[in-house]
Amino acid sequence: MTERKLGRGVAIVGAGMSRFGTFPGRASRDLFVEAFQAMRESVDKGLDPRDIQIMYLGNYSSDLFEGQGHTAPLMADWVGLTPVPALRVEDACASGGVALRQGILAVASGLYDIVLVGGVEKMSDLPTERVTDTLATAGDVLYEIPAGFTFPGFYAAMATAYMDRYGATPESLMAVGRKNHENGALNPKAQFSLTIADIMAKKIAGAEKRGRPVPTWRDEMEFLHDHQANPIISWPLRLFDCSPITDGAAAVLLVAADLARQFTDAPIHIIGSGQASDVALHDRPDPTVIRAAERASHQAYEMAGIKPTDVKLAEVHDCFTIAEILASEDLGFFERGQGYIAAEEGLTRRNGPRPINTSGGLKAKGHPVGASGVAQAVEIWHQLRGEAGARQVSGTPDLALSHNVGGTGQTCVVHIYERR
Amino acid sequence: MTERKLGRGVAIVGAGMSRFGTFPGRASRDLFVEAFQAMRESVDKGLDPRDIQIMYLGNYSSDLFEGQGHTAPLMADWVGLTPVPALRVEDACASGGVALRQGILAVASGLYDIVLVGGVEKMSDLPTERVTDTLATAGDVLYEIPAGFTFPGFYAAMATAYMDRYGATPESLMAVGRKNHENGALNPKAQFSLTIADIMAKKIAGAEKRGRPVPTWRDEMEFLHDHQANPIISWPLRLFDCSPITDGAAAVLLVAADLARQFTDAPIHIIGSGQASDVALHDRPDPTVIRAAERASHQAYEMAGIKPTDVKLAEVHDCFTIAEILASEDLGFFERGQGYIAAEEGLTRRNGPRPINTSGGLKAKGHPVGASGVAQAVEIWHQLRGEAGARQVSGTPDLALSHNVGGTGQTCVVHIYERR
Amino acid sequence: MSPHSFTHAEYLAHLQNHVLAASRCQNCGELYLPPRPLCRRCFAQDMRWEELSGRGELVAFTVVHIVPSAMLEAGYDQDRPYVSGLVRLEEGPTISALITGVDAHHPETIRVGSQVRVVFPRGDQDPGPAPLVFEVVSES
Amino acid sequence: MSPHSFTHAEYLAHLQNHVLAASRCQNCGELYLPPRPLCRRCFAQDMRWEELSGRGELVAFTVVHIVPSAMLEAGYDQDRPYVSGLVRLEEGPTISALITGVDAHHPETIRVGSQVRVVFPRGDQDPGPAPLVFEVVSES
Ligand SMILES: [Zn+2]
Ligand SMILES: [Zn+2]
Repeated sequence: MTERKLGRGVAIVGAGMSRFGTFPGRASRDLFVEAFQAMRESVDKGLDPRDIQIMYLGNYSSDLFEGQGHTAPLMADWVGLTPVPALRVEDACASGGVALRQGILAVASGLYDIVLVGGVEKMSDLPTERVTDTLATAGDVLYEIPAGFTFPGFYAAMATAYMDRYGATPESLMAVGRKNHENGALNPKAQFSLTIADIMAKKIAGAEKRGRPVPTWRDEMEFLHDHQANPIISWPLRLFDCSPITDGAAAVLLVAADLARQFTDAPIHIIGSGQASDVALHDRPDPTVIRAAERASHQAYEMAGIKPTDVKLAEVHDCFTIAEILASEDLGFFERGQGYIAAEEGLTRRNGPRPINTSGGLKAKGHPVGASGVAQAVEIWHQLRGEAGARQVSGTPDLALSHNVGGTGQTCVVHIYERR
Repeated sequence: MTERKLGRGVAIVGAGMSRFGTFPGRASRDLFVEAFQAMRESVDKGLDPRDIQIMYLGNYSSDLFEGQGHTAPLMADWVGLTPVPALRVEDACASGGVALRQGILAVASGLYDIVLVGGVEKMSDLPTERVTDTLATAGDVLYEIPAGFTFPGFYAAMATAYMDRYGATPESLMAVGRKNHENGALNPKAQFSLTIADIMAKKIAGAEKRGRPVPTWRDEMEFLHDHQANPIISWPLRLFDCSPITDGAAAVLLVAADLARQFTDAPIHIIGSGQASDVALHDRPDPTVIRAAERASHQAYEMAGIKPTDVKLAEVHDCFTIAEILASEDLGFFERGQGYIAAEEGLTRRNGPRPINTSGGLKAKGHPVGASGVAQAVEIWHQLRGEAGARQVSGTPDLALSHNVGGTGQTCVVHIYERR
Repeated sequence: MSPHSFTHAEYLAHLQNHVLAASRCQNCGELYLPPRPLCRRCFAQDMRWEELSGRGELVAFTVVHIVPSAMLEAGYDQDRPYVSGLVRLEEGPTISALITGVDAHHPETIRVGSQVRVVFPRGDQDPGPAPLVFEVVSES
Repeated sequence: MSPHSFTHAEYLAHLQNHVLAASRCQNCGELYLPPRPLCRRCFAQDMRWEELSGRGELVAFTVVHIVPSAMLEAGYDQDRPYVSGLVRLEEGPTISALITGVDAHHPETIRVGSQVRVVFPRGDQDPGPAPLVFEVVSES
């Protein structure tokens, strides 16, 4: 079927995020206030929050992470939006992107003109094994989890199948992590505003200070091969192949396109949107393809009337390094089996021909699950407006894409953004 | 502001629910399949499930009840809808009604014509105290729950304030429970297809069979005053003032109004929809008013162009008996302080002037949290089409309302339905 | 003043020091209990902590017999119920709290409108699962 | 046949009897593992249980070092990792399972494409947290 156009155009006129990291003593509501304020400050001509008419909240599992359900009206209250409708949207790690898509539909429905889309997750209060348990609930807890699969485990299995099929190696994956840390080092809100080399230097300085044996890594690759410094999480994925446990929030303000100039002279239009679902990982014919991403991006490209080659900049869902490689193929940026070669060759670096994850991605920026999809839109807002600071892609790109995956790919949502 | 109309008309052309009850060994997916099949069988001219374009799922906390997140694509797969977009909507006990509202917006947006709205909750796997804990997460877990409040506790506090203000008594509340069991007794899918008198007879028969002392209640009121038979949960609420722990699912099929006749000659049009949020209970000026319900119903009435007196039949959120009394005032059916008198006088009985909860309500039909809002629409579908069997309201009403509350009223969503 | 304060953690730290603290907006004067960092009336983010008198009035209450896990662990159950309530402080805000000084076994003797005052655990008494407790000091 | 069967509980009961069972649609012939009550191909609800051979091929795998709570309790940890994998049965469907008969400490020796067969706990051996286990019987 031919993808339809939205009933009404939709634009982003404000976007902001909290710092990402681990923040003991700060609850979801505190993170959300910080993101909301950052969003508000980004609205060039100012925003009276009383003009917001509805709020969508992407959140994966405040239930398990904080023991808090019914999070949406609570967040709405904490930023002063009561009594507008407030609802939570959940599709695991794609919750933020799916909330954004619902915000777009709300404007297109004609019922709302000014919509807040937020995302939040407070993950660091739980011990690591319970974070592992909680993330695993995005798989099928009856048929997948009792097999011993964890969330890294699912993607690690995709990686072994991909490596077997195409000849990629653990080193191919490391190229993705190195690149995303290079970008994250230029993002002051990232959880790791550090390159791998910066992290090595910090560890050496720490060992010297404490009088411990000082590591003698020759280069980043030697560091990444050190079992102590970069332990295996789920083979072939090591620590630096995995996005961290993160607390954070993000928020974007959507308005009907015809109202956008009331808020800014540089709105970012959302011209394509797609979403699809899929079965459990074991049930798919090929574990090296995220079919929901293929399908969602196809929908978004068709709605926007563009081809993959038109995309100047993409924020993709690198929950694990292998995920970024698969995404770069699912989105049509590279042929099947070529994504890892592109990563190794540096084609996806910030100044390469196909920049991916200039924000640092989930790997370096951090991955507060329900906020990540919204934070992708925040990065694109900055880049398309030429306001990304030290990590600004040269030439100020005019067309960008975000790709947000839930679970192992049971959900994918893709958006396409344009500066006009 | 004047409430707007939807960009496109929306109609229900199919609706069904699973049996409600406690079903050991049956997971959410099994309940959802049953509801889906009931919905499918209700479509007069047949439904090819492949024509469904998106699925919304109301679910409160599969996370805590079943340890399962990312429930929407899983349910979509289990009924064969993959790869359509599938997302979960959460607003505590209002999750189902809010999912319905999002389904309506999806049609109104012009992007979708045929939308499945489901709701599901599997609650009975947990021990009672953990169900109590889980339901309490709908309150503010930082500021309300450490005060010892449970979910019945919140509504019990509203009841003490209401009783103090207006002179209502525990017996006023009992009138609501008796009425809803009378209705539930006529609903074969209800968890309690039994009047209070039926329950008394069953207990007497059971005692006789086991050779235990046989209770000698004179009437229903004596039974309801018996501390053994009807223990206090949270004073003044007793067991028969509280909705039970329930497993169940429900599903409705929404289509653009101009397509409705392809599916049935008797579609039910959704002519009004409203939603609002509120702060925590302690933060409201008056604990005897659910302001979100007042506001959501005002929106819905205005969109539908009707007055409260036009409503022939209502399914309201009687998670507790006091909640039904407050709802009957919040919705404008009765003046403030008159709701309990109306209940005592039987005005809300099935054959009274203002029938409320002909399905048996959450009390007797059961309250699988995320399914309840959708199941309300299922009852209205049956009643407005004159297909409610033994509990059919006479004269086949043409205008009905559903009222679904999340938490203590931090969310309320109201819909108005019309047979044309 | 860090814009990142007025968290629940800071509120609890005040309580542990026997201070019931609210946040007051320095822009419009609104007082918040629970404390919050952002004013929902004027949207300023300029709060200060302010100690409350701890005196107030019982607005609503319940006697909880079917208790949550935390209270079960603290020794409450169906036969040993406790009272939770909403307390309107004399400074204005209303808060949820555990209520003592009443007879949980005779709920009909508990009165909406009763005067209450905050009580803190004495010495190194365990504060238990409920960090905020008010005691009924006189009937209305 | 009750339309309410083909649940996970019934599947587990079969496994406890050392039967790996799938559901087959009697209308279109599609075979489902995990079993399911409703056919997603033809939408019929007319399934029958069918025992599988338990022979298959390893499609993908991983060696899990950071383990979930259930596996931690079963004695696995960072230094005692286990292998999870996707197994394509010879009858067609693919399922998630614990994989034995491989050296978890030398993942580079584990081969995608290896032949596997289902193994059940012997006698009254504890089945552990993973109810479905396949053993590698030969390399591809
Ligand atoms: Zn203020
Ligand atoms: Zn079939």
